[in-house]
Amino acid sequence: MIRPHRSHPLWIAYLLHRLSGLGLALFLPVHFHVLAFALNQPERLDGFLRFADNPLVKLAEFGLVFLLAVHVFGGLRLLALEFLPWSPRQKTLAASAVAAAFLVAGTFFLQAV
Amino acid sequence: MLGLKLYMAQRLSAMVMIPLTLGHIAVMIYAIQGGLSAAEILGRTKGSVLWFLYYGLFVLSVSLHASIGLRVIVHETLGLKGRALEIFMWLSGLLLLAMGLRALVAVTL
Amino acid sequence: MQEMDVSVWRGDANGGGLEHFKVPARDSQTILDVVAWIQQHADPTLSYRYACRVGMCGSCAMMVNGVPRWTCRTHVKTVLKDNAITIAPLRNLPVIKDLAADMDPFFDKWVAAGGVHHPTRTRDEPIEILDPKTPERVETDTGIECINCSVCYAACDTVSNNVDFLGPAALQRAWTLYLDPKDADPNAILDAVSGKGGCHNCHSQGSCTLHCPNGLNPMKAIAGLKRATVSSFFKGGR
Amino acid sequence: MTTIERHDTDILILGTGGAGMFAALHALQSAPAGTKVTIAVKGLIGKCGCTRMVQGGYNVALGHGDTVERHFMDTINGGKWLPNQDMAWRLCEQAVVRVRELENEIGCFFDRNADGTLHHKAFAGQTADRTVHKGDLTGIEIINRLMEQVLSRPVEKLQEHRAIGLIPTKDGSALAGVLMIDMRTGRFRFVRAKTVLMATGGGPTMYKYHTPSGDKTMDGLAMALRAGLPLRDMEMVQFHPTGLLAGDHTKMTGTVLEEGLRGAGGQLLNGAERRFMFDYDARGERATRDVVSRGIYAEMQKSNTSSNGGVYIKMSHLGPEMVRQKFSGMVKRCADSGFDLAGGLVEVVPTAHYFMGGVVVDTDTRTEMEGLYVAGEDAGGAHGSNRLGGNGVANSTVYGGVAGDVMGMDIRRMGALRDPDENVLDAEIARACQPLGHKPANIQDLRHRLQEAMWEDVGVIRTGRGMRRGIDRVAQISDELAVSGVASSNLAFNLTWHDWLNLRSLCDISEVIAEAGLARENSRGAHYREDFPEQGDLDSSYFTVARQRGGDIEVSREPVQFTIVRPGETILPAGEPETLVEAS
Ligand SMILES: Cc1cc2nc3c(=O)[nH]c(=O)nc-3n(C[C@H](O)[C@H](O)[C@H](O)COP(=O)(O)OP(=O)(O)OC[C@H]3O[C@@H](n4cnc5c(N)ncnc54)[C@H](O)[C@@H]3O)c2cc1C
Ligand code: HEM
Ligand code: SF4
Ligand code: F3S
Ligand code: FES
Repeated sequence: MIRPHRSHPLWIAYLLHRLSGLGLALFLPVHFHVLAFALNQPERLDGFLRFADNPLVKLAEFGLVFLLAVHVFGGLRLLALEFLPWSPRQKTLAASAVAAAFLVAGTFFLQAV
Repeated sequence: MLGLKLYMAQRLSAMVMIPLTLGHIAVMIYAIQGGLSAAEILGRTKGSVLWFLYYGLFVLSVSLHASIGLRVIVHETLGLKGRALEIFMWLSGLLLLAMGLRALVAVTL
Repeated sequence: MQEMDVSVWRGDANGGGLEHFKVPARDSQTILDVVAWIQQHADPTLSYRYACRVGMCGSCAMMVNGVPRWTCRTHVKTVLKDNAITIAPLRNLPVIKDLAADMDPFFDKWVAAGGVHHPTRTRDEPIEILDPKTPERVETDTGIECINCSVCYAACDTVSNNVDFLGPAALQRAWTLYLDPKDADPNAILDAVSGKGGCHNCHSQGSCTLHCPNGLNPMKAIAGLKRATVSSFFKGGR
Repeated sequence: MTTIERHDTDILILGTGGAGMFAALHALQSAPAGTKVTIAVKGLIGKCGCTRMVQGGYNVALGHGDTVERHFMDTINGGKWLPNQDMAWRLCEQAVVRVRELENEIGCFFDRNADGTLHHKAFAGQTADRTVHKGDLTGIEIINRLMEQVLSRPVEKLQEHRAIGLIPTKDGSALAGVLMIDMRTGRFRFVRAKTVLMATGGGPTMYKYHTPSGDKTMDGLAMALRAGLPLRDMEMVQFHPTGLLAGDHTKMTGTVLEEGLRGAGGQLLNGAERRFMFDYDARGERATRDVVSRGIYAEMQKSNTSSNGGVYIKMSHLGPEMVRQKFSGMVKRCADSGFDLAGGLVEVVPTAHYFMGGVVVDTDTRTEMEGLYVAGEDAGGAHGSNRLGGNGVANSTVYGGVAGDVMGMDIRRMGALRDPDENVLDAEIARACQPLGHKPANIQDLRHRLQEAMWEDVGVIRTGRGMRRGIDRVAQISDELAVSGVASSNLAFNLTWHDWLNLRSLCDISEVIAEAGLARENSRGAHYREDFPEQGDLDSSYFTVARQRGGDIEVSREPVQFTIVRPGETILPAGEPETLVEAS
């Protein structure tokens, strides 16, 4: 899929942003659905949260926060690119966005285990 | 497939969500660290106008933002266009909105 | 004499595939020279396009090992891998035959992006006194030396995915025109780039800027247009 | 096998250089509403031809105390009193209007001084700073802006349509239309028009080393020759002294290394790496184009050459950093073909650059043939024996615009479209199909041979004997071409067929260049004869006129009409300084 003309940081940043956005858009309805149990079946929510202690689920959760972090910082980068005065250091910014995403999601993960 | 208006809607909603999502992640880290149970979390959010507004704004923004985002992806990868594309965008937005509101009500009312 | 393995895409609008040639390697040799050698010595029916041969006309761009390049200014040494090269017609444009692409869509979009000057004066009036050092002019100078080679257009995946997208070069031209104090109708330009194929469809992939052989920065120009359309949205409620 | 598509229009323009595009825009302005304007071009609109390759700039008297009179006098002096003075005058006068039009209506932006006024630079051989420019890519600015204007207007576009024959009416009194090949399909198309502008831009690419773009192969002049039109100044080929030399196998060879390199102090070294220009002229490397070209050519004839058979240009003594900065475009271009201009030696050679000769026209671009107009490099007369740097693009844009205006007016008095002489049409088709019936041969080898012959025998320094030998060699190649075939299985975008047609045009015109060279028994401007090194009496200056009668080229001499100024006189007011350029 990554053809030679695409192998550069900004294109990869674009791909990451798209995949994370898509991932979030697919996950969010599920998340909403689970939260809605709080309304009529609080016990199932609790059960769910206990189920969430399972390391595998933890990893999945980490993945979601990671997606969110990637997308948010990537989005911040894009908004900066589009609305702030131009900076020639786009590659550095793209890399920083990914780094920040790792930092935040990593913190979350460390707290969770 | 994205004119100025949709673009504005998507970018503005993204800007609104920046503090909201960062705040949300922070809260979650805090909650997990404190080892809060669902009941405890709900105890704090239920009946709180502040949390209602917080997550209400998020649900509105994300429905707008994600439906436009999905519209772009669907157009560019599946080639959907014209009315079908409009319908897709509205349906996905309304679905997110409905599910989001249901969760909002459950969590904060 | 040392020979290289050169694979060349042959075909037309109905499809085609790679054909293989052995081409003698020389010291000063561009990709265009390789293509011309094949046509002159191996297969006289090979079709391609060039004019100036010095990087000014933008007629000779092709995909070289999957990357869009101006072939008259691409030295073989810079792209040769394992003694082999693959040459194909420019991406994102219809093929006419072999290596010659139909550039009409590229130019149609150039015009559609509002890329034509709206005069404020006539030939009977003196030439306007204009400070060459204003920020607008300095910015314009970084984007004006486009040779419309379509390399950026071929590099951009948004162009491949969204048929309406005007593409980097056309939008960059619109941006330079928008900045031009001599242009009578900057709002017409903003309108032209705000439609369904306009600047707002660019995802800042940056391939345009990376591959532009002249070192221009269409990504930056498009960001400029986005900003200009947004502030006019807030100011004028367009 | 020859199906031919027929097509009608009102105004047909051949070529999209400065001349063709201005003609289209002006025709739309001057013609009555509803007039159909069609543009046919060998390449893509605006992307072929030499106007796009203009680096130095555009001559116009618009500042620094310069006047149209001064520009005119420089043009006449530069052309060694051979220009048609009325054409030269109109060129200088209208350049002012055209540059204002380019800036104000077309949307070009030429470089400014700090105070916001136009910047003019000094080009060699001129007595005022008068060349406006956009960096050193002036042609791109001009053609891109013109191209946008043309593309956004209702002009019918026939791209990759190559004109191959001017087809007259049955009685021969007027032009009926133009026969072309739709290169993409390989089919013939005959386009009738009330008026036709030929602006195919000459192009002396029959020389071993040449600068013009690859699509220019003298097609226009060859068509005019066959149509029996008179061609003037055909011996006048301008050579640029410093073309890149990188071997026969690369198209980079022959391309221009800019004049500014020598101006800035670049040195020319022979094979022994010794400076030699002072052996030929007191100004050394800074002498004018023709002098430096001859110096290099003479050094080459003495075999004092570099490895590929030219000389070296050296910049490194000026400081590689400075060179990289000041000539970044040139340094990068050389680097792309593997040479280090800033720090090393680069091989150079004189290279055929511009063709002063062309169809005889009046100041309104009209020709002898009703309905045919010619402008730009295809038209002769404005430059005489030498073109000033910066007068080329001025000439094409000025006269292209004039042609558009005039065609738009003339069309009002023209009735119906004219019917072609079908015999001529058939003959032209047969001519183009000639190679399709022969056994395929290597056309490129023939082209190389032609280029060698012209370079050696009708080149920078000429002699009667050499030119006669050149004529024989060209005739030989021409004959071989006639029986050289092209594989005809697929004529769509068949470049080899077009190589054949290119070579056909080049052979035909090469012969005329040599014949006209023989007819001029003195040395003027670009034409230098070792056997007649003197310029001859200026008062009885003549220009050559060649035409084809039967199968033969006839060259006559016609006296220059000094309609505005006589040799030894000037039209500058008394007391005007000789030059306004500060000696540097
Ligand atoms: C490298 C270079 C640098 C130059 N720099 C300068 C400079 O600094 N200043 C200056 O004043 N002049 C300069 N010149 C000269 C100048 O470019 C030309 O004099 C001028 O541009 C000629 O314009 P034109 O419109 O007559 O022809 P062109 O611009 O050459 O256009 C000719 C057109 O006719 C088309 N054509 C050719 N044959 C056919 C056919 N058979 N059928 C249909 N179409 C055909 C071509 O494809 C092309 O579109 C330079 C030339 C070169 C090569
Ligand atoms: C909180 C902050 C967020 C910011 C700053 C943000 C920013 C952005 C931006 C700028 C884009 C446009 C990208 C482009 O056109 O190339 C975008 C696209 C997108 N966003 Fe977000 N976003 C955020 C949250 C979300 C959330 C929570 C979701 C999911 C539910 C989401 C889903 C999407 C989708 C699906 C796209 C389309 C992706 C594409 O076109 O490639 N975003 N986002
Ligand atoms: S911006 Fe660069 S890559 Fe794109 S057309 Fe212009 S010169 Fe070519
Ligand atoms: S590659 Fe395409 S997506 Fe935008 S930044 Fe360039 S136009
Ligand atoms: S041939 Fe003109 S840019 Fe390559």
